[in-house]
Amino acid sequence: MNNYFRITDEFISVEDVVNMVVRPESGAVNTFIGTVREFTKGKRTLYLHYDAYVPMAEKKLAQIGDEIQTKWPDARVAITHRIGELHISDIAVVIAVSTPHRADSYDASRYAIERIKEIVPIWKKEHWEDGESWIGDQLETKAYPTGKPEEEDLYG
Amino acid sequence: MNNYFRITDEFISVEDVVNMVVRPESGAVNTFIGTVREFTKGKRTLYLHYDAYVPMAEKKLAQIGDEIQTKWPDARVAITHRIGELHISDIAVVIAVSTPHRADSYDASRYAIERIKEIVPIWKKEHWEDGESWIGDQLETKAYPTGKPEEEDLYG
Amino acid sequence: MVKVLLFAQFQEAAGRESVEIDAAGHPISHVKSVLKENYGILELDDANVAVNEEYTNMSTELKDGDTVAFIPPVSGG
Amino acid sequence: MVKVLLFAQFQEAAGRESVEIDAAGHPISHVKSVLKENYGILELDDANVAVNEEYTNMSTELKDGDTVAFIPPVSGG
Repeated sequence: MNNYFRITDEFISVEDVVNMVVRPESGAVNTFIGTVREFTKGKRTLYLHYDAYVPMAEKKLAQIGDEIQTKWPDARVAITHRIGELHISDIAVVIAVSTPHRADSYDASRYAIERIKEIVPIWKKEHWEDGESWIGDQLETKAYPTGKPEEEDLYG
Repeated sequence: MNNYFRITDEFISVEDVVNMVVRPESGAVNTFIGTVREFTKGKRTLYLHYDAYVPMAEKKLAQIGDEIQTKWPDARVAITHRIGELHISDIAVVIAVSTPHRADSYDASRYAIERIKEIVPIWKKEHWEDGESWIGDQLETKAYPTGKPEEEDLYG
Repeated sequence: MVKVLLFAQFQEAAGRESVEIDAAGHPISHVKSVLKENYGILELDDANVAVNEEYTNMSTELKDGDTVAFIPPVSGG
Repeated sequence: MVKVLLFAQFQEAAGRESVEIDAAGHPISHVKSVLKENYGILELDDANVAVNEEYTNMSTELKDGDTVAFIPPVSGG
Protein backbone atom coordinates (compact mmCIF):
# COMPACT_ATOMS: atom_id res chain seq x y z
CA MET A 1 0.00 0.00 0.00
CA ASN A 2 3.01 2.33 -0.15
CA ASN A 3 2.49 3.08 -3.80
CA TYR A 4 2.26 6.83 -3.51
CA PHE A 5 2.10 7.61 -7.25
CA ARG A 6 -0.09 5.22 -9.09
CA ILE A 7 -2.10 4.66 -12.27
CA THR A 8 -4.89 2.11 -11.87
CA ASP A 9 -7.75 0.76 -13.94
CA GLU A 10 -9.84 0.14 -10.83
CA PHE A 11 -12.11 2.19 -8.55
CA ILE A 12 -10.11 4.61 -6.35
CA SER A 13 -10.78 4.68 -2.62
CA VAL A 14 -10.38 8.23 -1.31
CA GLU A 15 -9.70 6.82 2.15
CA ASP A 16 -6.78 4.71 0.91
CA VAL A 17 -5.06 7.70 -0.68
CA VAL A 18 -5.67 9.89 2.37
CA ASN A 19 -4.34 7.21 4.72
CA MET A 20 -1.04 7.13 2.84
CA VAL A 21 -0.26 10.71 3.89
CA VAL A 22 -1.71 11.01 7.41
CA ARG A 23 1.02 10.97 10.06
CA PRO A 24 1.73 12.39 13.53
CA GLU A 25 3.55 15.47 12.21
CA SER A 26 0.64 16.57 10.01
CA GLY A 27 -2.41 18.47 11.16
CA ALA A 28 -3.95 19.07 7.75
CA VAL A 29 -4.71 16.97 4.70
CA ASN A 30 -5.98 18.61 1.54
CA THR A 31 -7.55 16.28 -0.97
CA PHE A 32 -8.45 17.04 -4.55
CA ILE A 33 -10.85 14.64 -6.21
CA GLY A 34 -11.55 14.92 -9.92
CA THR A 35 -14.90 13.44 -10.96
CA VAL A 36 -16.52 12.96 -14.35
CA ARG A 37 -18.79 15.93 -15.05
CA GLU A 38 -21.91 15.44 -17.13
CA PHE A 39 -22.04 18.80 -18.91
CA THR A 40 -19.15 20.81 -20.37
CA LYS A 41 -20.12 24.00 -22.18
CA GLY A 42 -23.65 22.67 -22.61
CA LYS A 43 -22.53 19.40 -24.19
CA ARG A 44 -23.58 16.19 -22.43
CA THR A 45 -20.90 13.61 -21.71
CA LEU A 46 -22.11 9.99 -21.68
CA TYR A 47 -18.83 8.50 -20.49
CA LEU A 48 -15.09 9.02 -20.75
CA HIS A 49 -12.16 6.88 -21.67
CA TYR A 50 -8.77 7.65 -20.12
CA ASP A 51 -5.60 6.33 -21.74
CA ALA A 52 -2.10 6.69 -20.28
CA TYR A 53 1.53 5.91 -20.97
CA VAL A 54 1.52 4.10 -17.66
CA PRO A 55 5.19 3.81 -16.62
CA MET A 56 5.99 7.36 -17.70
CA ALA A 57 2.80 8.71 -16.09
CA GLU A 58 3.76 7.13 -12.76
CA LYS A 59 7.26 8.61 -13.07
CA LYS A 60 5.79 12.06 -13.77
CA LEU A 61 3.43 11.80 -10.79
CA ALA A 62 6.46 10.93 -8.64
CA GLN A 63 8.30 13.90 -10.13
CA ILE A 64 5.42 16.16 -9.05
CA GLY A 65 5.81 14.66 -5.58
CA ASP A 66 9.51 15.57 -5.65
CA GLU A 67 8.75 19.09 -6.82
CA ILE A 68 6.32 19.52 -3.92
CA GLN A 69 8.89 18.15 -1.47
CA THR A 70 11.32 20.82 -2.68
CA LYS A 71 8.80 23.64 -2.36
CA TRP A 72 7.11 22.40 0.83
CA PRO A 73 9.67 20.18 2.63
CA ASP A 74 7.19 19.13 5.35
CA ALA A 75 4.56 17.89 2.88
CA ARG A 76 3.75 14.29 2.10
CA VAL A 77 1.94 13.56 -1.18
CA ALA A 78 0.04 10.65 -2.73
CA ILE A 79 -1.68 10.67 -6.11
CA THR A 80 -3.75 7.96 -7.79
CA HIS A 81 -5.17 8.40 -11.30
CA ARG A 82 -7.63 6.00 -12.85
CA ILE A 83 -7.69 4.99 -16.53
CA GLY A 84 -10.14 3.06 -18.70
CA GLU A 85 -13.86 3.72 -19.03
CA LEU A 86 -15.37 6.10 -16.46
CA HIS A 87 -18.98 7.17 -16.05
CA ILE A 88 -20.61 10.32 -14.70
CA SER A 89 -19.47 11.09 -11.12
CA ASP A 90 -16.78 8.40 -11.16
CA ILE A 91 -13.53 9.47 -9.54
CA ALA A 92 -10.71 9.97 -12.06
CA VAL A 93 -8.00 11.28 -9.75
CA VAL A 94 -7.34 11.65 -6.04
CA ILE A 95 -4.54 13.86 -4.73
CA ALA A 96 -3.81 13.92 -1.01
CA VAL A 97 -1.27 16.26 0.59
CA SER A 98 -0.56 16.38 4.30
CA THR A 99 1.31 19.25 5.95
CA PRO A 100 1.76 20.45 9.53
CA HIS A 101 -0.37 23.56 8.87
CA ARG A 102 -3.35 24.07 6.61
CA ALA A 103 -2.25 26.82 4.21
CA ASP A 104 0.52 24.69 2.74
CA SER A 105 -1.81 21.74 2.22
CA TYR A 106 -4.03 23.85 -0.04
CA ASP A 107 -1.15 25.37 -1.98
CA ALA A 108 0.67 22.09 -2.54
CA SER A 109 -2.53 20.27 -3.56
CA ARG A 110 -3.36 22.99 -6.07
CA TYR A 111 0.18 22.82 -7.43
CA ALA A 112 -0.19 19.05 -7.91
CA ILE A 113 -3.38 19.21 -10.00
CA GLU A 114 -2.02 22.02 -12.19
CA ARG A 115 1.16 20.05 -12.86
CA ILE A 116 -0.80 16.87 -13.62
CA LYS A 117 -2.61 18.77 -16.32
CA GLU A 118 0.69 19.97 -17.76
CA ILE A 119 3.13 17.06 -17.72
CA VAL A 120 1.50 13.68 -17.00
CA PRO A 121 0.90 11.59 -20.15
CA ILE A 122 -2.78 10.81 -19.66
CA TRP A 123 -5.47 11.45 -22.26
CA LYS A 124 -9.19 11.77 -21.98
CA LYS A 125 -11.62 10.80 -24.71
CA GLU A 126 -15.08 12.29 -24.30
CA HIS A 127 -18.00 10.25 -25.55
CA TRP A 128 -20.95 12.57 -26.25
CA GLU A 129 -24.42 11.90 -27.54
CA ASP A 130 -23.31 12.99 -31.03
CA GLY A 131 -19.73 11.77 -31.23
CA GLU A 132 -16.42 11.41 -29.49
CA SER A 133 -13.16 13.35 -29.20
CA TRP A 134 -9.80 13.20 -27.55
CA ILE A 135 -9.56 16.34 -25.42
CA GLY A 136 -6.45 18.27 -26.24
CA ASP A 137 -6.09 21.04 -23.75
CA GLN A 138 -7.08 21.89 -20.26
CA LEU A 139 -9.51 24.64 -21.08
CA GLU A 140 -11.37 21.88 -22.90
CA THR A 141 -11.82 24.21 -25.84
CA LYS A 142 -9.80 22.11 -28.24
CA ALA A 143 -11.03 18.67 -29.19
CA TYR A 144 -9.62 16.24 -31.72
CA PRO A 145 -12.50 14.40 -33.37
CA THR A 146 -11.11 11.02 -34.28
CA GLY A 147 -9.44 11.05 -37.67
CA LYS A 148 -10.74 14.48 -38.64
CA PRO A 149 -8.39 17.17 -37.32
CA GLU A 150 -9.34 20.70 -38.25
CA GLU A 151 -6.72 22.62 -40.15
CA GLU A 152 -6.59 25.27 -37.43
CA ASP A 153 -5.76 22.56 -34.89
CA LEU A 154 -2.87 21.38 -37.01
CA TYR A 155 -1.30 24.64 -37.96
CA GLY A 156 -2.93 27.27 -35.73
CA MET B 1 -27.31 10.54 5.20
CA ASN B 2 -28.36 14.04 4.08
CA ASN B 3 -27.01 15.67 7.18
CA TYR B 4 -24.67 18.10 5.48
CA PHE B 5 -23.60 20.02 8.60
CA ARG B 6 -22.98 17.76 11.49
CA ILE B 7 -21.28 17.43 14.89
CA THR B 8 -20.61 13.84 15.89
CA ASP B 9 -18.84 12.00 18.67
CA GLU B 10 -17.94 9.13 16.36
CA PHE B 11 -15.23 8.37 13.79
CA ILE B 12 -15.69 10.41 10.59
CA SER B 13 -15.63 8.59 7.25
CA VAL B 14 -14.04 10.84 4.61
CA GLU B 15 -15.85 8.88 1.94
CA ASP B 16 -19.27 9.58 3.49
CA VAL B 17 -18.67 13.33 3.55
CA VAL B 18 -17.33 13.34 -0.01
CA ASN B 19 -20.27 11.29 -1.28
CA MET B 20 -22.71 13.90 0.02
CA VAL B 21 -21.37 16.49 -2.45
CA VAL B 22 -20.51 14.47 -5.57
CA ARG B 23 -23.06 15.03 -8.32
CA PRO B 24 -23.26 15.08 -12.13
CA GLU B 25 -22.73 18.85 -12.37
CA SER B 26 -19.48 18.78 -10.42
CA GLY B 27 -16.08 17.91 -11.81
CA ALA B 28 -14.05 18.77 -8.72
CA VAL B 29 -14.26 18.02 -5.03
CA ASN B 30 -11.87 19.66 -2.62
CA THR B 31 -11.63 18.07 0.79
CA PHE B 32 -9.99 19.49 3.86
CA ILE B 33 -9.26 17.03 6.64
CA GLY B 34 -8.03 18.28 10.01
CA THR B 35 -6.09 15.67 11.98
CA VAL B 36 -4.62 15.71 15.47
CA ARG B 37 -0.98 16.77 15.25
CA GLU B 38 1.52 15.39 17.75
CA PHE B 39 3.81 18.42 18.09
CA THR B 40 2.86 22.12 18.24
CA LYS B 41 5.75 24.51 18.77
CA GLY B 42 7.87 21.69 20.16
CA LYS B 43 5.26 20.62 22.70
CA ARG B 44 4.01 17.04 22.51
CA THR B 45 0.24 16.48 22.51
CA LEU B 46 -0.92 13.21 24.07
CA TYR B 47 -4.56 13.59 23.11
CA LEU B 48 -7.24 16.24 22.64
CA HIS B 49 -10.70 16.80 23.92
CA TYR B 50 -13.18 18.72 21.76
CA ASP B 51 -16.26 20.27 23.32
CA ALA B 52 -19.05 22.02 21.37
CA TYR B 53 -22.31 23.87 21.81
CA VAL B 54 -23.79 21.28 19.50
CA PRO B 55 -27.05 22.80 18.18
CA MET B 56 -25.47 26.21 17.67
CA ALA B 57 -22.33 24.68 16.12
CA GLU B 58 -24.46 22.80 13.57
CA LYS B 59 -26.34 26.03 12.80
CA LYS B 60 -23.07 27.90 12.29
CA LEU B 61 -21.73 25.16 10.00
CA ALA B 62 -24.93 25.48 7.98
CA GLN B 63 -24.47 29.26 7.91
CA ILE B 64 -20.99 28.75 6.45
CA GLY B 65 -22.64 26.56 3.82
CA ASP B 66 -25.06 29.40 3.03
CA GLU B 67 -22.23 31.92 2.82
CA ILE B 68 -20.42 29.67 0.35
CA GLN B 69 -23.61 29.23 -1.68
CA THR B 70 -23.83 33.02 -1.97
CA LYS B 71 -20.20 33.44 -3.02
CA TRP B 72 -20.00 30.30 -5.21
CA PRO B 73 -23.58 29.51 -6.33
CA ASP B 74 -22.59 26.25 -8.04
CA ALA B 75 -20.88 24.81 -4.97
CA ARG B 76 -22.25 22.09 -2.74
CA VAL B 77 -20.79 21.78 0.77
CA ALA B 78 -20.77 19.21 3.57
CA ILE B 79 -18.93 19.54 6.88
CA THR B 80 -18.63 17.06 9.75
CA HIS B 81 -16.78 17.91 12.96
CA ARG B 82 -16.01 15.36 15.63
CA ILE B 83 -16.06 16.05 19.39
CA GLY B 84 -14.95 14.10 22.45
CA GLU B 85 -11.54 12.53 22.99
CA LEU B 86 -9.28 12.32 19.93
CA HIS B 87 -5.83 10.82 19.61
CA ILE B 88 -2.84 11.58 17.37
CA SER B 89 -3.78 11.40 13.65
CA ASP B 90 -7.50 11.06 14.38
CA ILE B 91 -9.70 13.10 12.06
CA ALA B 92 -11.32 16.09 13.77
CA VAL B 93 -13.04 17.70 10.80
CA VAL B 94 -13.86 16.90 7.18
CA ILE B 95 -14.95 19.60 4.75
CA ALA B 96 -16.00 18.60 1.24
CA VAL B 97 -16.88 21.13 -1.47
CA SER B 98 -17.87 20.19 -4.99
CA THR B 99 -17.91 22.66 -7.86
CA PRO B 100 -18.04 22.38 -11.64
CA HIS B 101 -14.42 23.60 -11.97
CA ARG B 102 -11.44 23.11 -9.71
CA ALA B 103 -10.38 26.64 -8.75
CA ASP B 104 -13.67 27.33 -6.96
CA SER B 105 -13.46 24.07 -5.00
CA TYR B 106 -10.14 25.15 -3.49
CA ASP B 107 -11.29 28.67 -2.70
CA ALA B 108 -14.59 27.63 -1.14
CA SER B 109 -12.97 24.86 0.93
CA ARG B 110 -10.38 27.29 2.25
CA TYR B 111 -13.13 29.77 3.08
CA ALA B 112 -14.97 27.07 5.04
CA ILE B 113 -12.05 26.14 7.31
CA GLU B 114 -11.20 29.77 8.02
CA ARG B 115 -14.81 30.50 8.97
CA ILE B 116 -15.01 27.40 11.18
CA LYS B 117 -12.07 28.74 13.12
CA GLU B 118 -13.84 32.09 13.52
CA ILE B 119 -17.48 31.41 14.29
CA VAL B 120 -18.27 27.80 15.18
CA PRO B 121 -18.60 27.20 18.94
CA ILE B 122 -16.17 24.29 19.29
CA TRP B 123 -13.32 24.20 21.78
CA LYS B 124 -10.17 22.14 21.89
CA LYS B 125 -8.43 21.11 25.09
CA GLU B 126 -4.84 19.97 24.60
CA HIS B 127 -3.52 17.30 26.93
CA TRP B 128 0.27 17.50 27.06
CA GLU B 129 2.85 15.49 28.96
CA ASP B 130 3.06 18.27 31.53
CA GLY B 131 -0.48 19.63 31.73
CA GLU B 132 -3.60 20.60 29.84
CA SER B 133 -5.11 23.77 28.39
CA TRP B 134 -8.11 24.98 26.48
CA ILE B 135 -6.74 26.51 23.28
CA GLY B 136 -8.00 30.00 22.83
CA ASP B 137 -7.01 31.23 19.42
CA GLN B 138 -6.18 29.90 16.05
CA LEU B 139 -2.52 30.76 16.06
CA GLU B 140 -2.40 28.41 19.04
CA THR B 141 -0.31 30.97 20.87
CA LYS B 142 -2.84 31.57 23.59
CA ALA B 143 -3.74 28.78 25.99
CA TYR B 144 -5.96 28.88 29.05
CA PRO B 145 -4.54 26.54 31.69
CA THR B 146 -7.53 25.29 33.63
CA GLY B 147 -8.45 27.63 36.44
CA LYS B 148 -5.30 29.70 36.16
CA PRO B 149 -5.74 32.44 33.54
CA GLU B 150 -2.76 34.72 33.14
CA GLU B 151 -3.44 38.38 33.78
CA GLU B 152 -2.32 39.26 30.24
CA ASP B 153 -4.93 36.86 28.86
CA LEU B 154 -7.62 38.57 30.86
CA TYR B 155 -6.76 42.17 30.31
CA GLY B 156 -4.12 42.16 27.53
CA MET C 1 -35.52 33.05 34.62
CA VAL C 2 -32.75 32.85 32.06
CA LYS C 3 -30.73 29.71 31.38
CA VAL C 4 -26.99 30.33 31.09
CA LEU C 5 -24.84 27.73 29.29
CA LEU C 6 -21.18 27.33 30.17
CA PHE C 7 -18.57 25.62 28.01
CA ALA C 8 -14.89 24.63 28.10
CA GLN C 9 -12.87 26.65 30.63
CA PHE C 10 -16.01 28.45 31.86
CA GLN C 11 -17.68 25.15 32.63
CA GLU C 12 -14.60 23.96 34.50
CA ALA C 13 -14.27 27.21 36.44
CA ALA C 14 -17.91 27.09 37.58
CA GLY C 15 -17.95 23.33 38.02
CA ARG C 16 -21.26 23.07 36.15
CA GLU C 17 -22.70 23.09 32.62
CA SER C 18 -25.41 25.66 33.18
CA VAL C 19 -26.93 27.99 35.75
CA GLU C 20 -30.34 29.65 36.06
CA ILE C 21 -30.23 33.39 36.75
CA ASP C 22 -33.12 35.77 37.37
CA ALA C 23 -32.01 38.18 34.66
CA ALA C 24 -35.15 38.90 32.61
CA GLY C 25 -35.22 42.62 31.77
CA HIS C 26 -31.48 42.97 32.28
CA PRO C 27 -28.72 43.18 29.65
CA ILE C 28 -26.33 40.27 29.22
CA SER C 29 -23.60 42.31 30.92
CA HIS C 30 -25.55 41.79 34.14
CA VAL C 31 -25.25 38.02 33.75
CA LYS C 32 -21.54 38.44 33.10
CA SER C 33 -21.14 40.24 36.44
CA VAL C 34 -23.04 37.50 38.25
CA LEU C 35 -20.85 34.81 36.66
CA LYS C 36 -17.70 36.63 37.74
CA GLU C 37 -18.80 37.36 41.25
CA ASN C 38 -20.85 34.31 42.19
CA TYR C 39 -19.41 31.53 40.01
CA GLY C 40 -15.70 32.36 39.84
CA ILE C 41 -15.55 32.65 36.04
CA LEU C 42 -12.83 35.22 35.47
CA GLU C 43 -11.88 35.03 31.76
CA LEU C 44 -15.17 36.43 30.47
CA ASP C 45 -13.71 39.49 28.73
CA ASP C 46 -12.56 37.40 25.77
CA ALA C 47 -15.94 35.68 25.46
CA ASN C 48 -18.62 36.14 22.86
CA VAL C 49 -22.25 35.71 23.78
CA ALA C 50 -25.21 34.07 22.09
CA VAL C 51 -28.89 34.25 22.89
CA ASN C 52 -30.98 31.33 21.68
CA GLU C 53 -28.08 30.05 19.56
CA GLU C 54 -27.36 33.32 17.74
CA TYR C 55 -24.44 35.66 18.42
CA THR C 56 -25.32 38.99 19.95
CA ASN C 57 -23.67 41.59 22.19
CA MET C 58 -23.47 42.33 25.90
CA SER C 59 -26.12 45.06 25.77
CA THR C 60 -28.88 42.74 24.53
CA GLU C 61 -31.79 42.73 26.98
CA LEU C 62 -32.89 39.30 28.13
CA LYS C 63 -36.42 37.91 28.27
CA ASP C 64 -37.84 35.24 30.47
CA GLY C 65 -37.02 31.80 28.99
CA ASP C 66 -34.00 32.97 26.98
CA THR C 67 -30.95 30.73 26.77
CA VAL C 68 -27.69 32.66 27.01
CA ALA C 69 -24.37 31.04 26.11
CA PHE C 70 -20.96 32.43 26.97
CA ILE C 71 -18.66 31.38 24.14
CA PRO C 72 -14.93 31.22 24.93
CA PRO C 73 -12.57 31.89 22.00
CA VAL C 74 -13.31 29.03 19.61
CA SER C 75 -10.72 26.50 18.46
CA GLY C 76 -12.43 24.01 16.18
CA GLY C 77 -11.08 22.70 12.89
CA MET D 1 15.72 -0.31 -34.50
CA VAL D 2 13.73 2.17 -32.47
CA LYS D 3 10.37 1.40 -30.88
CA VAL D 4 7.78 4.15 -31.34
CA LEU D 5 4.80 4.26 -28.97
CA LEU D 6 1.51 5.77 -30.11
CA PHE D 7 -1.28 6.93 -27.80
CA ALA D 8 -4.80 8.35 -27.98
CA GLN D 9 -5.57 9.98 -31.34
CA PHE D 10 -2.19 8.93 -32.77
CA GLN D 11 -2.88 5.31 -31.95
CA GLU D 12 -6.30 5.55 -33.57
CA ALA D 13 -4.94 7.29 -36.67
CA ALA D 14 -2.26 4.62 -37.19
CA GLY D 15 -4.49 1.75 -36.11
CA ARG D 16 -1.74 0.38 -33.84
CA GLU D 17 -0.10 0.93 -30.47
CA SER D 18 3.51 0.94 -31.63
CA VAL D 19 5.73 0.69 -34.69
CA GLU D 20 9.39 -0.23 -35.16
CA ILE D 21 11.40 2.21 -37.27
CA ASP D 22 15.02 1.96 -38.41
CA ALA D 23 15.89 5.40 -37.02
CA ALA D 24 19.11 4.86 -35.03
CA GLY D 25 21.46 7.78 -35.70
CA HIS D 26 18.60 10.03 -36.80
CA PRO D 27 16.89 12.83 -34.84
CA ILE D 28 13.32 12.31 -33.63
CA SER D 29 12.10 14.70 -36.33
CA HIS D 30 12.92 11.93 -38.80
CA VAL D 31 10.53 9.56 -37.01
CA LYS D 32 7.91 12.29 -37.07
CA SER D 33 8.17 12.50 -40.87
CA VAL D 34 7.85 8.74 -41.20
CA LEU D 35 4.74 8.73 -38.97
CA LYS D 36 3.13 11.45 -41.09
CA GLU D 37 3.96 9.93 -44.43
CA ASN D 38 3.69 6.21 -43.81
CA TYR D 39 1.21 5.93 -40.93
CA GLY D 40 -1.24 8.76 -41.59
CA ILE D 41 -0.69 10.54 -38.27
CA LEU D 42 -1.27 14.16 -39.14
CA GLU D 43 -1.64 16.04 -35.81
CA LEU D 44 1.99 15.64 -34.74
CA ASP D 45 2.84 19.33 -34.57
CA ASP D 46 1.09 19.69 -31.18
CA ALA D 47 2.85 16.62 -29.78
CA ASN D 48 5.62 16.41 -27.25
CA VAL D 49 8.15 13.60 -27.43
CA ALA D 50 9.78 11.37 -24.86
CA VAL D 51 12.72 9.02 -25.17
CA ASN D 52 12.85 6.18 -22.65
CA GLU D 53 10.07 7.82 -20.57
CA GLU D 54 11.65 11.27 -20.29
CA TYR D 55 10.58 14.38 -22.22
CA THR D 56 13.04 15.63 -24.81
CA ASN D 57 12.92 17.55 -28.09
CA MET D 58 12.69 16.75 -31.79
CA SER D 59 16.41 17.18 -32.41
CA THR D 60 17.45 14.40 -30.00
CA GLU D 61 19.43 11.75 -31.86
CA LEU D 62 18.14 8.21 -31.41
CA LYS D 63 20.14 5.10 -30.53
CA ASP D 64 19.40 1.50 -31.31
CA GLY D 65 16.97 0.12 -28.69
CA ASP D 66 15.50 3.52 -27.73
CA THR D 67 11.78 3.79 -27.06
CA VAL D 68 10.26 6.98 -28.46
CA ALA D 69 6.79 8.14 -27.43
CA PHE D 70 4.75 10.78 -29.21
CA ILE D 71 2.69 12.50 -26.51
CA PRO D 72 -0.48 14.25 -27.68
CA PRO D 73 -1.57 17.26 -25.59
CA VAL D 74 -2.33 15.73 -22.19
CA SER D 75 -5.73 15.90 -20.48
CA GLY D 76 -5.52 14.02 -17.19
CA GLY D 77 -6.94 15.17 -13.90
